[in-house]
Amino acid sequence: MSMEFLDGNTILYSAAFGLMLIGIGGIVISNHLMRIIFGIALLEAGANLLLLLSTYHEGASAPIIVDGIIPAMMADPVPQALVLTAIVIGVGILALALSLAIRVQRAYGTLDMREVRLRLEQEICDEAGIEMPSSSEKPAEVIKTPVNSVVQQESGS
Amino acid sequence: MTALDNLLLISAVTLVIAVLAGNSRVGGWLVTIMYALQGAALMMMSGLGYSTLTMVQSSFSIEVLSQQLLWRFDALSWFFALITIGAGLFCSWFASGEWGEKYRDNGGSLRLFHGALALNVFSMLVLLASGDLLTLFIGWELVSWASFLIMALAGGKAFGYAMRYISYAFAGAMALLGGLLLIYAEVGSFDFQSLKEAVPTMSSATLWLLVVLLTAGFGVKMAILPFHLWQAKAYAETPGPGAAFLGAISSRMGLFAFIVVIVQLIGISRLVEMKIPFTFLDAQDLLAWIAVFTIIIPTYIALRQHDARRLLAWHGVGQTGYMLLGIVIANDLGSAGGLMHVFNYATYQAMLFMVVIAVIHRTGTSNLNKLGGLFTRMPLSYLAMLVGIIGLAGLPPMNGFVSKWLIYRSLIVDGSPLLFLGAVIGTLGTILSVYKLIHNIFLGQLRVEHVAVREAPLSMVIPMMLLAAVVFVTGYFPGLVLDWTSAVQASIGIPVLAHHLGGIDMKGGLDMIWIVSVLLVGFGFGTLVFFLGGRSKRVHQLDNYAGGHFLTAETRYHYSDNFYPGLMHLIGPWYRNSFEWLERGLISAVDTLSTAMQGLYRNAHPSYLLLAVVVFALSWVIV
Amino acid sequence: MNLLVLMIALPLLAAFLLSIIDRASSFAARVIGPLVLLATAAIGLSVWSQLGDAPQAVQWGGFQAPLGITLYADQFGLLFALAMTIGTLLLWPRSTGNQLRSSSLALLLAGTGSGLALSGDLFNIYVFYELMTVVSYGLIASRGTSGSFASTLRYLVISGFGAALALAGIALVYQATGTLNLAQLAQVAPEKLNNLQGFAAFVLMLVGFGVKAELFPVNMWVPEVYATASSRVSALLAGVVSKLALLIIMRLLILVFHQPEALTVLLVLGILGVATGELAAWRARDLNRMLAFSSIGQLGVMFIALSIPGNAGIFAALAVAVHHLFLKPAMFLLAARWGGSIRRLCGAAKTSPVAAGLFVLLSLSLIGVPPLPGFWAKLLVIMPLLTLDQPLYYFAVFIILAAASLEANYLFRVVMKLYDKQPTAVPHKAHATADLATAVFLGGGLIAAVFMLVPLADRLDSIAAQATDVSTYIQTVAPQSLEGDVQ
Amino acid sequence: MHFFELLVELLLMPILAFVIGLAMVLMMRRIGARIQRRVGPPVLQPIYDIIKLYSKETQISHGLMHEIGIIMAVGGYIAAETLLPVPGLDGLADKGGAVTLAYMLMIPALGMALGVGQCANPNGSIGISRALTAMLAYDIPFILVIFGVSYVYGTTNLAEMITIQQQQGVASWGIVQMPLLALTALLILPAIMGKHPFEIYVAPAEIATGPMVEMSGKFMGGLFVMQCFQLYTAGVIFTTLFLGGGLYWITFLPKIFLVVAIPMSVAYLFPRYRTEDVLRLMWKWPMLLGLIGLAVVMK
Repeated sequence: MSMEFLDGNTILYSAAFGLMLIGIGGIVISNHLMRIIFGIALLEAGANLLLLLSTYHEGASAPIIVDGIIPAMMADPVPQALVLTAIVIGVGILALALSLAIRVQRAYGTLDMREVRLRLEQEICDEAGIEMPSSSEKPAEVIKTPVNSVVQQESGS
Repeated sequence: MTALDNLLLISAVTLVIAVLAGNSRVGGWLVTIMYALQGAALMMMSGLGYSTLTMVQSSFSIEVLSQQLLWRFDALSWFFALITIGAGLFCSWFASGEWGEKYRDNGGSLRLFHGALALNVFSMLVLLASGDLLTLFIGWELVSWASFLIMALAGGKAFGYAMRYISYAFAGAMALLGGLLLIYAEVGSFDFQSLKEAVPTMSSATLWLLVVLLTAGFGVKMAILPFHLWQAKAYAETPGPGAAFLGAISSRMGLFAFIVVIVQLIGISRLVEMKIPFTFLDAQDLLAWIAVFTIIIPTYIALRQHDARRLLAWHGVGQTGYMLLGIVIANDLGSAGGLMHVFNYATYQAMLFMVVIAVIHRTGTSNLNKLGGLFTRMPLSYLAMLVGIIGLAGLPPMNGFVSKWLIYRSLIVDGSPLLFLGAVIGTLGTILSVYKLIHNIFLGQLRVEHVAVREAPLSMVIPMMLLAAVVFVTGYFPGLVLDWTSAVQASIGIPVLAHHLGGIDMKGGLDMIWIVSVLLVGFGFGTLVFFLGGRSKRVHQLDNYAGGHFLTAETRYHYSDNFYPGLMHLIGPWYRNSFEWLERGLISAVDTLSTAMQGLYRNAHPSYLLLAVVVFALSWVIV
Repeated sequence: MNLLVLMIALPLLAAFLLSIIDRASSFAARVIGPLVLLATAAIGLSVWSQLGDAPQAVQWGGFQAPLGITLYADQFGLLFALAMTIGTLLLWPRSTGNQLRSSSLALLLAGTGSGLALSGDLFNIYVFYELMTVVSYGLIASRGTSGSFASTLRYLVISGFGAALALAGIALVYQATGTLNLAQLAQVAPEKLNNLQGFAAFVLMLVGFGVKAELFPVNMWVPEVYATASSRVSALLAGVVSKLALLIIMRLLILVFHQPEALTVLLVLGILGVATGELAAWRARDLNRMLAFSSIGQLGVMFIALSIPGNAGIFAALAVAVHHLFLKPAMFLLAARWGGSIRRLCGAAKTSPVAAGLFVLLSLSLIGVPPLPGFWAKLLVIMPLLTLDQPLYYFAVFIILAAASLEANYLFRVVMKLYDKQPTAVPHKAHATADLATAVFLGGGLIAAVFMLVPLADRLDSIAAQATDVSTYIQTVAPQSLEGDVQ
Repeated sequence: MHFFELLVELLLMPILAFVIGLAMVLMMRRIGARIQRRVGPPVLQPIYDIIKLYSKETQISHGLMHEIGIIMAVGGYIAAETLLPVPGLDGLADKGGAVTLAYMLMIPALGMALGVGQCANPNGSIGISRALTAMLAYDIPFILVIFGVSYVYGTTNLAEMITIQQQQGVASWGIVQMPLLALTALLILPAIMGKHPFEIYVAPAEIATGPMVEMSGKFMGGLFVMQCFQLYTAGVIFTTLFLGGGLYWITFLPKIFLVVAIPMSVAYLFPRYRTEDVLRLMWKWPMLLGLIGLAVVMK
């Protein structure tokens, strides 16, 4: 066990998980939308790598039967096909994300996720005709009144 | 078609008629006649009320989720159904005349009113007919939402109160559902009989959980402490006779279900075995104490009300305590008293509400500080109210006395002085409060603006007078009602009270025929003594002096506001609204949690950081 | 059984051909979408009627089971495929802008949804799921407001995160078993996936697919999206699409993952979903977000139901899901004109009495008032929970019941507003006829269900039984044992 | 025939009560006078008073309820007396026990209250408000006493209580068996009788005699008659509960007069209590005594 932990497999798995970890880190920690989108891309890359690794054998040959000779160790073709599909989808989504980011940048003039969230909240609230729920200056009104008066209070104001 | 099918069918037809024709002039009368027909259909089963018949099945039954849903009537259902239909009949009658026209002219929908009333009666009958725990719950919910409907009819303020009601009621219903499903999980069936058989083998912990859940569920409807806050306001704001109906019977459905499940199936004797650790109390004592506090606290809240409807509604909450107390004591006297009180209370509470609504109809207010001296203007209404308050206060010769006497007597037999004391404190508070009620409305100074007030129309007076007759006659001959309660006692398996037409034959018994007769004769002699004296000169109602000054009609000298200053001086500070605080605290807790949850949903990042780390760490470890 | 393939291919094909048809005749382009869906639905129904008790499998692309693309149709999957098709038909998006794009997106949604429901292969599920996600991005953004773009982007971030996790989960499964065919997985799962790795794969896939099913920690997009998307799209997403994601999780639970820990995870996340969703809804000030939060709660109940081992759990979840399938879209349709502050709804019942009445009915069913179907669905969830006799399950029951009381409170606050007589400044708009008609149709379905409770329950039970029948699944897809083929 | 005998009893009991009540009123006045170092009224004064009141020229009636109120007040007591067993006359004692009696006694009070209310004099209403508050004050300890006694004798039937006490001698008398409860009853007796120092509800200087403010002529006369019954009833109840009742009038009469006289003489020494002080007092000492007494007897 102790010797095995530095073999190729481990390193590759570490790379896959590392990529995913970095991706998740990017999504979670950063606030800039571009970084978040890149985070997703990294995460997907990691997941794809993991899928590839799932049947990876060192030194296996391509799964092509040439002249009826079946190689001793063939790489499993299925994950490779799958990864291809996944990459295609991933790229599509990435493109979509970027185009959306452009739209958002045009609308809100920012790509900061916090800012976007606030503006979005503001927009929803404005459309609904209600106040932003969490402004720190104004304590919630409902707390002071019992259930039944919530109805009245809303109609009263 | 069994008799029960007929009854339910007629009730459903009543509902249809009410919805279709409720708005027309004859619609109300038609519906009233339909209630009378329901009463007749009920009388076809009157064997239930006299123990000559044990059960009437409905031929209608369905199977859902491999549960056979059954509906049937037994003596208990019959007894409650009698009150329900009676209340429906009188309230509908009351509503059909001038009251309805005025209601419609003021923009109310009479169709909706009659519909809601008929729906209430129908759903109550369905609940009363429930033959297993699942149908019980279905009926329960129907009743809850039906009363929600009638409470919300008035709109405006009533919406808020109805909302509060449904918040309580639905939470209660959920507790009830939890309890019933717990029973299902334990017993494997919703059947009454299998629950009864399984109770002896249930563990104490399970039983405690069950009793707590079920009592909370039923208790919300009964408005026992600490769930009493919703009732008075919601009932008081219900339009007109709807308040009388709800006040008379609606929350009694909670008592019905309580009797069915806790008394009949689980059994009070089982409750006695359930001791509360570190105290001398058991579950029965706990319930009895809840009942006593339900008597005292709402009664003294009623004492402080300025609105006649609120005052009555709060007394309604308090009177529930007597019923529960009697039934929880569960000896022959107590349970008979509790059951009889259901009937008695319904009669005088409906009547009292009707009087107050008649007063509102004529004067436009039920504010006790804005009325007075109406005795000369509405003497029949006054008479009804007098009969009603004597009943409500539990004084002879009205029927309220008999049921309360039975409950007191049961407590003496049971040897529970403190419960007895609590019950009496409630009665005394009631006397104070009802005197204030009748004094502020009918006695004292007549207001100038009420000089032209006339007696309520016949459509209102006749139901009142009939109910007054019932209150008096069943006080004179309590045996009439005790026959029914005995049948109920027999059917739910508690000791049957030996009685005769006049009352109870036992050591230290009661014979109302003698008591009332002697009282009437005493009054006769009193009259004789009175007219021995010289002729008195009748002065005008407004011809008054105080402190040597002539009081003009414009001067407001009616002693009405803060009627018991001495008492309030002492006990005023005890009104702390603790339960209101509790309710508000609960709401703010939910509100704070809710705000927190919204915050959680707005700030997505931190939460899935956590998740991602966990998931990731997990998969790392594995691979 | 190429009919089955047609169910997926037809809408997809139509979606791609739509722009070409549009050049020829814009009218044809407008009617062709619904017609295709109608045809698809008819196909689905005919398949359903042929199906009976025997599920059917189709190998697409000429390869045999483990290699080819497997479609598996039992009543369970078909039910959801039909729900997808008919749901899309009923909630056909009406865009103010580019109707053509919306139409093709809707067709794509129906196609990919049906594909998702009928797939018998983990990777196809992943592909269809991703496609469906992309389509739903398009649908949400099709409203064209800046808010809808922003919320789509935020949705995309969470969804992308989830998809990657699901992919990682699939990788773990493949690594352990060497196959992604559900039938094969069902065969080998007990020995190869009944371990920590299997559990990790399950959690990853649960979180991944849970994004659409509004599973607790990955449902932060729900309120924003439902508040910014058009109400029909919200109705589709909340009502139908979420159920498809749920279907996948059910399939995985039935066929592949049997760890007791998996059930615990579902239970805990379900409880959290119910608690957070319903609590958040309690304070919502606008109808759209209130409904959004409440649908989080409802889906939480489904997850709790799924955590019940055995047939009962699937049956219960199915019942709740079908109930929600009828109810939530109708509510969102009603919210179309009633969006915005609840305060503004004062007296709306006068303008649209039918809609208000319907809202009351739907609310009653949602909170579970007997004898409406919602009550029986809830009963199906709670009854088995209590027989399990474990503290956490008791707690779940408590949460469900408490949540129902909260629901009653906030929904009836809205109802009270609707019937309030106080006048408002803004006059109320009556509902669009199509919206109202659809909502009435769905509400009518609920009422009809009251009268057909018994046959309905029996049918759902048999569907659940068929779904949980693992051996039939294996035999239908691959009659011969596949032990040797697995590497 | 029993029925006929009973009828005679029922007639006789209120008349006896009235006569004894008159004597008690006289005694009260005499005691009061002696304490204040006056001579006091002559023996027949109460009768003169009643005759005078009933034959007055000015008799103002404020309406029907005013009159009915007086009738209820007198009639209620007439009826209540038949429930009180006295030597040789059991009346209706077996038809309704102590609890019934306690509630029967509220009927005259209610009648008076209604009558006063109809007079529409604020002073009258204030008086009633105070009287009802006082009732709330003394009835709570009173009910404790009734409970304790009923519990000890195992019956609420007053006649049976007398029988038990008579048969088992002085040692079985209530006052011996439950001295604390007897003391409680003694403490609240003046309040039950509406006498000094618990008569804030009539307070002549303050509210012009309160409930009596509008009572003239036979109305006042009715209240006078009621007072006679009131004193008698209080005396008999206490005697029945604690002093063994009486088999013969010769032993019975001294007891009831003593019962009325003792608290009266002591009470005259105290100034009037305000309403809230009545409550405070009644809910403190008599309650405490009563509860301890109950705890002792129920042990």
